[in-house]
Amino acid sequence: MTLQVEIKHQLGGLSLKVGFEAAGGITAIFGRSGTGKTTVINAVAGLLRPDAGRVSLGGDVFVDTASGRFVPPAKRRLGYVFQDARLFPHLTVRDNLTFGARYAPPGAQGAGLDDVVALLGLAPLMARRPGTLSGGEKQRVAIGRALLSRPRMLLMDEPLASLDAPRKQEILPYLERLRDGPLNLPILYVSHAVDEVARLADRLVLLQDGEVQAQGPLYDVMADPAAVPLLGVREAGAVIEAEVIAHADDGLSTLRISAGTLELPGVQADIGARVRLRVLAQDVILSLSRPEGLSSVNVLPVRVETVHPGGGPGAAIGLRAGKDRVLARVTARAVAEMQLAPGLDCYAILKATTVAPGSIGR
Amino acid sequence: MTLQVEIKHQLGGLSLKVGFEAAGGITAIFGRSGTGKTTVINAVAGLLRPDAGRVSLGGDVFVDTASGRFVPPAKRRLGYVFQDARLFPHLTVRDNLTFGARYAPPGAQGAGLDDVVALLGLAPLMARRPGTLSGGEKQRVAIGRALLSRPRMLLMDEPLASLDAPRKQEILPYLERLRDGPLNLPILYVSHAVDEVARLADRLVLLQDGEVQAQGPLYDVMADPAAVPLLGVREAGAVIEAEVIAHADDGLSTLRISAGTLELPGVQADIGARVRLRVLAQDVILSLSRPEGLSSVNVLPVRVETVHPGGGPGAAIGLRAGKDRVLARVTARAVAEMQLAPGLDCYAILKATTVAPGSIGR
Amino acid sequence: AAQSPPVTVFAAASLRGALDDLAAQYGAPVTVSFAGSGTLARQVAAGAPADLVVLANPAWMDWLAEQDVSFAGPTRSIASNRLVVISHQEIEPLNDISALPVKLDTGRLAMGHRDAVPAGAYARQWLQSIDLWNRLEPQLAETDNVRSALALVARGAAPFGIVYATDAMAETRVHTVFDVPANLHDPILYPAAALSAGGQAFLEYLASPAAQVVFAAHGFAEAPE
Amino acid sequence: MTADSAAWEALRLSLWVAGWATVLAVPLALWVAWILARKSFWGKSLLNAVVHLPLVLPPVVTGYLLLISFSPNAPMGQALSAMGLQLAFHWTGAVLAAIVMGFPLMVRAMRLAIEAVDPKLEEAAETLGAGRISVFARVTLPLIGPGILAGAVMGFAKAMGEFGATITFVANIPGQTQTLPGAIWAALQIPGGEGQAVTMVLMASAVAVAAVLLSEVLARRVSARIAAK
Amino acid sequence: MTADSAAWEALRLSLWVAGWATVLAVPLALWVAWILARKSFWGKSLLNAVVHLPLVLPPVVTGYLLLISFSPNAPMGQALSAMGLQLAFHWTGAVLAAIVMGFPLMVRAMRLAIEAVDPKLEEAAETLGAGRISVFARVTLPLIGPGILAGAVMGFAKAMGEFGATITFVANIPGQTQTLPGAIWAALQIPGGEGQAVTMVLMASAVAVAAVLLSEVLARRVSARIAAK
Ligand SMILES: Nc1ncnc2c1ncn2[C@@H]1O[C@H](COP(=O)(O)OP(=O)(O)OP(=O)(O)O)[C@@H](O)[C@H]1O
Ligand SMILES: Nc1ncnc2c1ncn2[C@@H]1O[C@H](COP(=O)(O)OP(=O)(O)OP(=O)(O)O)[C@@H](O)[C@H]1O
Ligand code: MOO
Ligand SMILES: [Mg+2]
Ligand SMILES: [Mg+2]
Repeated sequence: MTLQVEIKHQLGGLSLKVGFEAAGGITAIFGRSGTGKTTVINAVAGLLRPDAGRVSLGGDVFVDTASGRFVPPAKRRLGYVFQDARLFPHLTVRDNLTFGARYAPPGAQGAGLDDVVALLGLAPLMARRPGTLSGGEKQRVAIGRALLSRPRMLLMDEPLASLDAPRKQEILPYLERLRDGPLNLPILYVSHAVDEVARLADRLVLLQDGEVQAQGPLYDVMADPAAVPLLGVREAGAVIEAEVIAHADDGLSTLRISAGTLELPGVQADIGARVRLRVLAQDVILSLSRPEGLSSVNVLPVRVETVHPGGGPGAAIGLRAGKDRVLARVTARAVAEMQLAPGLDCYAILKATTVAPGSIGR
Repeated sequence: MTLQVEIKHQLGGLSLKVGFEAAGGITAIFGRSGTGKTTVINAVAGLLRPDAGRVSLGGDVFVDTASGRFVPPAKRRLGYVFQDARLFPHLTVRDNLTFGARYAPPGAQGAGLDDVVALLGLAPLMARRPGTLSGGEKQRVAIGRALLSRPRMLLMDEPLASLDAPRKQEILPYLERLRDGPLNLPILYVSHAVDEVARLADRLVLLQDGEVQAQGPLYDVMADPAAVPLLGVREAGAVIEAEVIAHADDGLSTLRISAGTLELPGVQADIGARVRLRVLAQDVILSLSRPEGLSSVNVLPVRVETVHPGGGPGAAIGLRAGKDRVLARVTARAVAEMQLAPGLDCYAILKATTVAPGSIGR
Repeated sequence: AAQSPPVTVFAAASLRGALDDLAAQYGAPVTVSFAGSGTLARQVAAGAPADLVVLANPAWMDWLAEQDVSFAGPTRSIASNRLVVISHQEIEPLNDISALPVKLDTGRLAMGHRDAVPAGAYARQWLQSIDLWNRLEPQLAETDNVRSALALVARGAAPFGIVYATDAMAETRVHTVFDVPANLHDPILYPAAALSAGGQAFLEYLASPAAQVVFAAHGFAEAPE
Repeated sequence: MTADSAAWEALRLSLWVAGWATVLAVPLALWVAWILARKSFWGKSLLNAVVHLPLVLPPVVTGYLLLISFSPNAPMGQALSAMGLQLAFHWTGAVLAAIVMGFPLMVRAMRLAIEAVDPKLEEAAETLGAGRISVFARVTLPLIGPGILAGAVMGFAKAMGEFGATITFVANIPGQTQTLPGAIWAALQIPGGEGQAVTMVLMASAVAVAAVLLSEVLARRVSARIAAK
Repeated sequence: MTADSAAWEALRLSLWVAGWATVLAVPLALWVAWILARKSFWGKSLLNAVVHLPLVLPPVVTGYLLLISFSPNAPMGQALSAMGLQLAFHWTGAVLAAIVMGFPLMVRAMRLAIEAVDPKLEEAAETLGAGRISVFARVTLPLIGPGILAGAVMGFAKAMGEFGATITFVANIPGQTQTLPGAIWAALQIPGGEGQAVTMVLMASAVAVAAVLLSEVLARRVSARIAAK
């Protein structure tokens, strides 16, 4: 099911002019504060009528200003997790959660109440009303409410912003399961947390001043040095695909990538499964010789493809590792000392523990 | 100026029983959703009358249930940045910002309007009303409003949750300057982002189910293996103090720590200044021999002090580097292969680029 | 009475018309505050700035005389009135009033409230005396003053009504179909009392033959001494 | 009929009339309030002014206008009469008068409540699949509960106290259309009738106090549920 | 005085009385509304019921009670008179009657508005250093602007239409205490006086329409500023 968005809208001083596609999986919208992310989502949800343009999901045209078509929000069946929770103050948590269930068509598939309550830790809150919930509790109820309306697509506007890290670590895999499970629920996801986006998203849409700056598969956009200012220096890094080939007793798993094997802890996938690894540029060390006696067990032979000096003292090194592309961030001095240049063969050391469980997906 | 909090309060099912001190600098309150963080701040601000206890700042007793004393919020002069922005909908951004100025005593020191507007990027919004602001814009105005009331202390409840990374990178140094500048403004700071807390906080108070689980200087609490579940595996790591001794032309600076020197990019401090470095446990690689030919230029001789197996396949290794303590996270297999045990001398490789500018403070 | 001082008169509403004309003819400015008799009596008792009070109900004047009010002279009735039965449609006068219920059919008989409005109280006395009360009571439309009853008939909301002869005379849209014999109810009198010399002067003017001509023109009769 | 039983009879009728007026007017007032709060259309200002009119005009005039419209010989009155609904000189007309006179109060209270509802909550309900009617029934309506209650109690109180329009439209016939205000007024028109009037004023006051108390209790229950938003 | 000039005179007096009543009642009603919305104290229910009482009682009774309390020979009336304030049979009394009769309407509108204000905003103002009065003046008051306006327009409209209490308390003296409703009623006392009454009804209606329109324009300006919260 593909979401196609092509809209123009004038909002105060902001001229929004956005076109993108979100086919299956999770499409992240990323951009600075006030850049138009919520406005775009509102247009998809039907809470905003764009001045001009077209929005469609699968075969259904939601908006087409050319033909005057406009499907009201209630008919779109999109589960919207708002930036502000917007819980119904007069209803208990339970009634908030089940509010949308009755409007779903009889056959609609979707999450079950018990699962969602367990996932979000809402059991002790069910009889309470939103007025007394804490910030994070409200946000969790809002997520649950959207999930339980059995939508055809999820729109999530900074859904995890006020949640603690452990709770995020519980919710993220669930969203991955929604994306990958039988429902194959497409998700449009706004977040300022690059690690969330990098972990979850299949596609990335970078917005700036109401316009799309870059869009495409996560790999490409994340590795695009031009995106670094928006993503943040610490967060840039490549994503590579791997196949799980063995689980050892000590908890380490062996994964095959095109350039060799890696030993990683905490891999939950079955043997034979293909998983996604995120390798932060700053977690890659380059060495001219194969290093010995290191605690790090993951060493890959790589070839330098590009050397992209950053604005400051660092440089982004584009590496080819087998068929995959890896990004390394090193100091300019190291570039000079190691004479890093396109074509140079060297070794990339990936620390085993840098690839946290959270950054493995699909 | 020391904030002393000692309160008991029953809130629905939650029995809050909290005692802590926040002397100068930034005290972070950290804990899972619904654990009582906002409630504690409300008690400090005077928006909640605790069932029992005492709250004082410097010599001023705000609350003392024993003597029946209760100073109303308006008299406490605490700048509160609320979890929900709570802007005044009928006032322009400018009038929101300047709302509190007139209540400060004539001589009160504090931030100037122009500085705050520039810092928070509010110039284009000054004539707008909150109704049309984006989520992040609201939050920025809320921060500015609290700063401009010239408070004696700042209370910040997840102030940066919905801000983009570049904006955070602008605001964080400002908060550091407030903490360190002539005002020496104490800040009570709630955040779920460990990197923010680790960067900013001088003290950490870990809350769980309404009670203080651990508290103390950031170093100690952050390196406490027991805190790892709350902080998140990826975020644990030590903090060490360093002195800036040279800035090279290529942007790298040389810093002295008790165990030797480090070369780091992007250090803003003057020569001779003492700065604070955050070294993530996962960014430390251990090697039995001094490594050669690495892109990483920072290698420190260390001695293993403790080996603390984690819940999963990893282990936390406490290291002594000169007078400092460093934490390394390695796989259990590496522990076995390298025969890591207390007393072992080895080398710690710190990647130059892992210590990002943002994690240097004071 | 060329040099008389201005006067304020508190007068019963059913005197409107006649009193307006008389005020215009008087040699000094006359301001009239019209209201129901009960209201007037209470206001005067409460110290209203009235020079003269004219009520449509001797009972209220008796009540007023017992209050702590000092009159400038004796009370006297300045006019009297008669009851008539009126109809909306122009029909033959009813020679036999016992035909009224039949003529009324399912319609309403408009009259002042049986207790609260003097005209209503007189009408009830009369209807009781001729044994029609019980028959007609369910079909009454009792109003807050006699002019409202008149208006009901004038608009046709009620086919018949019992009002003062003065009202019937002033309203062209009603027809008098029966004159109520004056001996079948208490005498209908308008007692007046002055509260100041100016009021007394105007009262004397009202009792004068010149004024009585105006009263007569509005259908009032002279009050018996 | 003794004076006392007349008072009780008037009280009974007043309660009956006020009850019916409240029950009938609430949905209508809610609808008008909703339109005024949420819609914009040509003639909205006019509608608004018309709703306020019974407040500005002396009650007698309103009663008189009702009489002209619904008297047995007016076309509308005849049409309704043919349908079995008699208004003029009937308690049903007293209900109509009470509705008309209380309408501005009810509409205003409800409108203020509707305007205080955050439309973002209604939007949220829409995204969850709720159509207009569901949104109104499940979100708007419960949120404006206190306003509806306030409107209802104002309407009820006004219906209990309405005198001028009622007496003009349905007259003041003991046992048929004499409500408590009519009876009180009548008592005051008789010298020495104050004693009886005082009794009835106390009755009316007791009803008012009871209604207000009840509405406060209900409102507190409703808003305690919503609590601090 | 011709019938026409009497009508204009009554209109002028009505506007004068209603204007004063509105101006004087707004602050008082606001205060009572605030107390009812925000405070809890012994006797609150009683206060609430008393505020509603003029709605429940026939206006004549309210007027009569005013007359008893403030008549020239009642102690309170004498005290006020000594201070130079005459109420009974004066336009000032008409103002008082209009205030009393319109009070429940004003209080209710303002109270609903106050109850809709999020106390969290007031808390925020407190943390910024604003004391109680500042919080009220700079946060609460602007936020309840539309409610105050609604209350004021209701009070004004009621003051324009008040008849029963006014005629009972201050009589119906042309040029002195005869407001538009009194003049309309007086006109209806002349057989065939409807024509003159109609003129005055149209006058009153025009004022009502103008007041309502004005208040809507003002309210729109106020709430456009606040916009979607
Ligand atoms: N009036 C109340 N009645 C019952 N429970 C309440 C009430 N107010 C707050 N609570 C509960 O008290 C707990 C603490 O709330 P608090 O807002 O302090 O949490 P928090 O630590 O700030 O959480 P978060 O990170 O989600 O904002 C929550 O579980 C909340 O549901
Ligand atoms: N009604 C309006 N009038 C004028 N400007 C508006 C209006 N509504 C929104 N804007 C502006 O449009 C811009 C886009 O807003 P939007 O809410 O889409 O931003 P966002 O990308 O979601 O930001 P954030 O990350 O802070 O939530 C903002 O600068 C906002 O101030
Ligand atoms: O003037 Mo009256 O009191 O209606 O008979
Ligand atoms: Mg947004
Ligand atoms: Mg909180």
